[in-house]
Amino acid sequence: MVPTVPPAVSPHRRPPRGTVRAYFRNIRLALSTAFDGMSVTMSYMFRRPLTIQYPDKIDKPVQEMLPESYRGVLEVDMDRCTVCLQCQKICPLGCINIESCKNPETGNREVTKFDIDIGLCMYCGLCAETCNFDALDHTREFEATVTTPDQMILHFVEKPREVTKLKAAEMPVRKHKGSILQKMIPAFGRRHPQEVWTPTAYAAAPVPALKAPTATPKPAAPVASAAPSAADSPTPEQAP
Amino acid sequence: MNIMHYLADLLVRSLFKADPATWPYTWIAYAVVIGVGALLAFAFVAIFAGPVTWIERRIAGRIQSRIGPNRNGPQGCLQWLADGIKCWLKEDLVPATADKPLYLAAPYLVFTGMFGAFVVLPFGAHVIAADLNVGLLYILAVTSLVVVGLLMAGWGSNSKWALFGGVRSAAQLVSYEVPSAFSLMAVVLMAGTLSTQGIVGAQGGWPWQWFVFRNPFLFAAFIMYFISAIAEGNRTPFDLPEAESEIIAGYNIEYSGMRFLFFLFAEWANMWIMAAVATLAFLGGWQIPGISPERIAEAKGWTFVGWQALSFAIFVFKGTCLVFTIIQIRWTLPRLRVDQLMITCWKYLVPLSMGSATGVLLLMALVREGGIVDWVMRGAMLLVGLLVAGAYIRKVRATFMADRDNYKKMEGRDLWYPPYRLP
Amino acid sequence: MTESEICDRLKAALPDAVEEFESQLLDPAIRVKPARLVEACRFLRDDPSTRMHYLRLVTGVDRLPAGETPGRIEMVYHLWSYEKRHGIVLRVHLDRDNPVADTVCGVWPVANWGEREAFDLLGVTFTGHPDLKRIMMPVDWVGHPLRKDYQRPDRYHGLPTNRTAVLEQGRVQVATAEHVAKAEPVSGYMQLNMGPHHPATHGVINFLIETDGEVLRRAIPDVGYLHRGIEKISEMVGYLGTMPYTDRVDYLGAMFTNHGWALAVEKLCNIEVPRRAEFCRVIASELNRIASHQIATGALAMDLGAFTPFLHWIREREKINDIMERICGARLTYNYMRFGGVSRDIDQVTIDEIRRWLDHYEPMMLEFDRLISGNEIFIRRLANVAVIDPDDAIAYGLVGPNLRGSGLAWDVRRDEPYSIYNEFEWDVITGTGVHGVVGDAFDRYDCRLREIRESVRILRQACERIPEGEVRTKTARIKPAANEVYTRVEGPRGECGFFVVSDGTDKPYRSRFRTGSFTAMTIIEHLSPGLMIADLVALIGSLDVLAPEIDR
Amino acid sequence: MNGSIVQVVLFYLLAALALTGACLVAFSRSIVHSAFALLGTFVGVAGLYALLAADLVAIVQVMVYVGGVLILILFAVMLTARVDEGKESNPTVGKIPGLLAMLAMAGLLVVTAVKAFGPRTVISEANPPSTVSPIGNLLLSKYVLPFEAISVLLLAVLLGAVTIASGRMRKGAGGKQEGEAPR
Repeated sequence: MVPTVPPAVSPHRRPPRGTVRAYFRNIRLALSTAFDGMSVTMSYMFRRPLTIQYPDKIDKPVQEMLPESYRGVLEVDMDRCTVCLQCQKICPLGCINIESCKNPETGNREVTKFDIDIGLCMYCGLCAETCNFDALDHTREFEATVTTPDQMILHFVEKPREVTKLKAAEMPVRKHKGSILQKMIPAFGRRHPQEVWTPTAYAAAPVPALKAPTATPKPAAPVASAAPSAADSPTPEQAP
Repeated sequence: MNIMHYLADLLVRSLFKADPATWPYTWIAYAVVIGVGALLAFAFVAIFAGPVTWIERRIAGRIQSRIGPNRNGPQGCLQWLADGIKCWLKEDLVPATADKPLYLAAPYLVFTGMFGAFVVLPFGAHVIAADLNVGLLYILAVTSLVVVGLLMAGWGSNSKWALFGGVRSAAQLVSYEVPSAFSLMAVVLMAGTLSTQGIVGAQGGWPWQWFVFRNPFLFAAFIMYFISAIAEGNRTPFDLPEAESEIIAGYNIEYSGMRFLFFLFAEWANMWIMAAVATLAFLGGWQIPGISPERIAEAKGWTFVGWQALSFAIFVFKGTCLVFTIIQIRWTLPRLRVDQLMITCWKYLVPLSMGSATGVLLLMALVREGGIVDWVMRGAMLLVGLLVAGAYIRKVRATFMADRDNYKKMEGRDLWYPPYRLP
Repeated sequence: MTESEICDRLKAALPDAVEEFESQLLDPAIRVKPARLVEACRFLRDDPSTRMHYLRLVTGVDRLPAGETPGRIEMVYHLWSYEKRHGIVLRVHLDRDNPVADTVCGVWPVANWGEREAFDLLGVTFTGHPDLKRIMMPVDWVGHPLRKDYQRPDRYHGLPTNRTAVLEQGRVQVATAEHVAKAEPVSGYMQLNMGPHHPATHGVINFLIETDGEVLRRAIPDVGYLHRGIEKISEMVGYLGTMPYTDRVDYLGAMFTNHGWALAVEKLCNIEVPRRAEFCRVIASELNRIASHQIATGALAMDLGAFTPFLHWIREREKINDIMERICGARLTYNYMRFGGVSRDIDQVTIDEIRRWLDHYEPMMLEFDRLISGNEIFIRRLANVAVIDPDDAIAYGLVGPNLRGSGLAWDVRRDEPYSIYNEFEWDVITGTGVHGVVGDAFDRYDCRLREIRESVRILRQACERIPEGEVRTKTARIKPAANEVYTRVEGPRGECGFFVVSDGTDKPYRSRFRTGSFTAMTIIEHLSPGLMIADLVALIGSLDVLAPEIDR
Repeated sequence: MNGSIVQVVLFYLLAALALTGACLVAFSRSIVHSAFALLGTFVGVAGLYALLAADLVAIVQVMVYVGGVLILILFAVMLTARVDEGKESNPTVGKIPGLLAMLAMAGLLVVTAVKAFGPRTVISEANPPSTVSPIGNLLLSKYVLPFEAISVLLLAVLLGAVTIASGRMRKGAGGKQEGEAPR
């Protein structure tokens, strides 16, 4: 009734039972296949291991071994951002929170807030894809450990700044990817791509001061205001 | 003459200026012998079982294309110490519903069973705690305490998974004692004694003097003993009592801290015991090639100590090779199912080991030792052993060569990375 | 047989059952009277001209139009016949306030869990259902989340349900364990919870097992521990926004869920895909299939106690991950497909890298066979264990390698072609019962292993023949007209289907992901009596179930 | 004799171990504890044998009773006593039968003790000769008939066990045969 492929051996075939030949065949097979498997494992004693000894026993930082296309923690070059809000709109999780207003004195548009909640971000890359000016992009940074949840919200605008009005051709050169981010939170600041990287340099690298809660005038409020968009969208789930 | 007794006598003579054969100095000497012997054996267990965990993890790492622990101490060789101290400092949790006395006692019983076997292991020509007349039987008897301990742990934890582990373990150990006893019986028949030193003494230093290459039945008995030893030590492919993917971890699942460590300790110690018994029964024990035991016994002073050290090294080397094989098997083979485990034991190992014992008996009756047939048999078995080793080396090389060029093309570096190069 | 012919046939047999033939839909549907549903189903299954033995999908849609209209709940049944190669959609309209339908569990056992899900998430009651209780949500959950007027509670057992509360609270209080499901006690047998945190359950799944010593009396799967409501999320975040979420449905085969979702939306919006993009999709998908099958086969070996094969496959998979990272920027959650193409081109360097890796990989497959698949212990552990015959496999909705392991040659790539798979030369693998009965656990394992070889064949051809050109068509805003579509791809865990209901807005009105693991789980309870605990582990491993794919 | 004090001390220690074990077996509330307490008795008795320079008997005592009998008892207890009712011990048979049993046992002990006050053999050597070969020789010469009778008995027990087990298997109450599809 169903398109069945005829099996190579009859499905009613049972392994020969009770015969002397089957008995010794079992012994032979068990020993010889175990022998075969052991020769494979033994050959691995002479093969190069695959493991990369993160973080210290490697030739260069892991970040530099990653391909250019790697989707790490997001970073915004505010010199190139035109506050078109495309990224905020496309983000499925609402982890990007941008606020802008018109400066009453100069009459220019000013961006007052550009927050990315990397605790909410799922690194899908839709925002970077939609950014026309290459202002928002994924870096190759992945060591994003912080101690409290609110430190996971990266504030890319410290004080209100004018929105750039330049055309794409006149845009300032994009800063080195990751260089903005490394100043943001302590975990990133530990490593500098230009330095010759050794385990000692790793330990001796100065740890920049923590910025997020102290530098911002009101630490609790931005958290609360950063989240309304997140509150409407479903609870973020990490990939298991 | 036991080296320990010799030292104890010396002690009594120099310290008390008394004849060690008079009361109470005999007992002082005995107490010293027992105490120091136990301490040394314990030290050996600790020093062996500890680093062997590290060695096993490094070997497993290599086999699995990773590195293994290499951070604590040079090349991570102190990892076992760190783990041990960590376990020691951990809280000793007792489940609220556990059967407390049984739960608390079980690890010690398991450990006692393992540790007791060390008494009769002949580490060297005269390095043995007590050369009992019933040495091999003693090992079999004492390890049965382990079974009780495991059942106790399984029951006392009041966890169904632990009970599974305990019952599986007990069933397995009780079953596999039969083929291992029969395989050892073949050796006992050849040696004519149960004493471990006697069995070693019945062999010689050269491979053709070892029992394993004496005749085909003993060769088979060696393989069967090795298999049942792995089973008795709860090692893969017979590690059902601690099958983490089936019953999570078995009898030790509820234990923590030092009590948990005792189980692991016992497991690794047991691995050594099994390897040591296989060495002494089949692989010539501590026998030094070309040096007869009499010459060692007659030696005096530093020569005597030197021979002892050499024989100790030989014994430990042989045992470690077997331990390495057990480790390699553990990281190669999958696990049997419970019914298959019993089938392997009762349908295959028990009859075959009985057969091998009978075969040895027949050959003893028919073939004169040292005669031409005997030597032909020894030569043939040695040849078989060499052929197997040769085939193994060829296979390993072919496996390596299959990937070498492609790997070079893909990664731009050599695949060759010998074991002595440690990352 | 076309859909209208099937409808005529049904009308002829049961004239009063058919209410309407909805031919305007992309997948034409027959609307039947709720009272005659079971009859119609049984007819379609048994009639020699239809013979729809396979219930592909059973799901519900909550229709709540704006305004005063009361709305309704629609139950949708996707049927398929492997034999006749045709399918039909049945639907029934139920009263929204009191949705009651007859169960079709008696016709297709696979409907059991699908109906439980509809009960759980939509509140549809099925009369005659053997075990109607919540499946995804906890037993004490209030409300049915997929109802359009559902209000999410702020807290559940003190656990905040949104991120604002988490940020405010700092630390999350652990919920109490009162809601954990308990099986009814049966005396005389040992009852055990195998899971939710058990090494062999491949994720957070619980099995309530009753054993007589080592032998199982039954094993009842209990799922929902990883339920993230991705289908609900998709109703909020729009079509493109759902794409990264599909990665999370099947994290070992994210390329396929990506692909299926892209196909569904492309079909709804009628988007063309450039040829190079199709090649990119195939290359990425087949690499992903190899990686996923490696995890499946390796993890099965690990469940049976051999740890090393698993890590050897991880080693090979690492190279795939590196290549994937170059292709799409991520190692696991690819988010590679876009509507009308892919997000990035695969450059020549990567293609050469893939070729070099394939050269290295082919001897590795032989080595793996020597290490584990040929091992006598391994074979004995799997051969003749948990045999699924083809009829059972179809009735329980098994798909992919699990179905083919039972000897049924059905591969969506060949039999319901999508993308450009029909341009390549490759074979559909079926179980042959090499070491036992056809359909045993070893066959399912063997199928996966041989499918890796077929994937390698496809990859070699695709790398050879990839044309120049664009990888993405420019698409306008995704806003399909109101319609319904069901698309399927052949994922590593079998048919991965996407049922999407659009309503003319830029967000899907309802989406339902049909995954291989969800249906594979239903057969475990049926197979478990008489197995040993160790066999159950082998069975779970050989079915290759993946917790996030079950729960979504 | 040298070291007789130590031997006496050891004797009392071992006897205490054996008796404590026996008391625990008799008086423990939990049948599982009773079964485990047998371990003490068996080991204590083995120690007494060892003290009497009967090395083979001591080892065989441990091997057979601890390794075999005790494990089987434990299995039986664990498999029959329900896990949740493991606190229940065996019921007593009543005072009069108990008294009778006690009297009979006491009589036996008195007779044995009186008989034992005869001429004693004292083991004076530090390393007494092995008892393995004499026992082996006796078993295969003088006592060959009882020895064989025991083996016949064991064979009968084995056959009985197989019959019972295979009957259960045929009913499908548990277990499956090798090679059959476990459905």
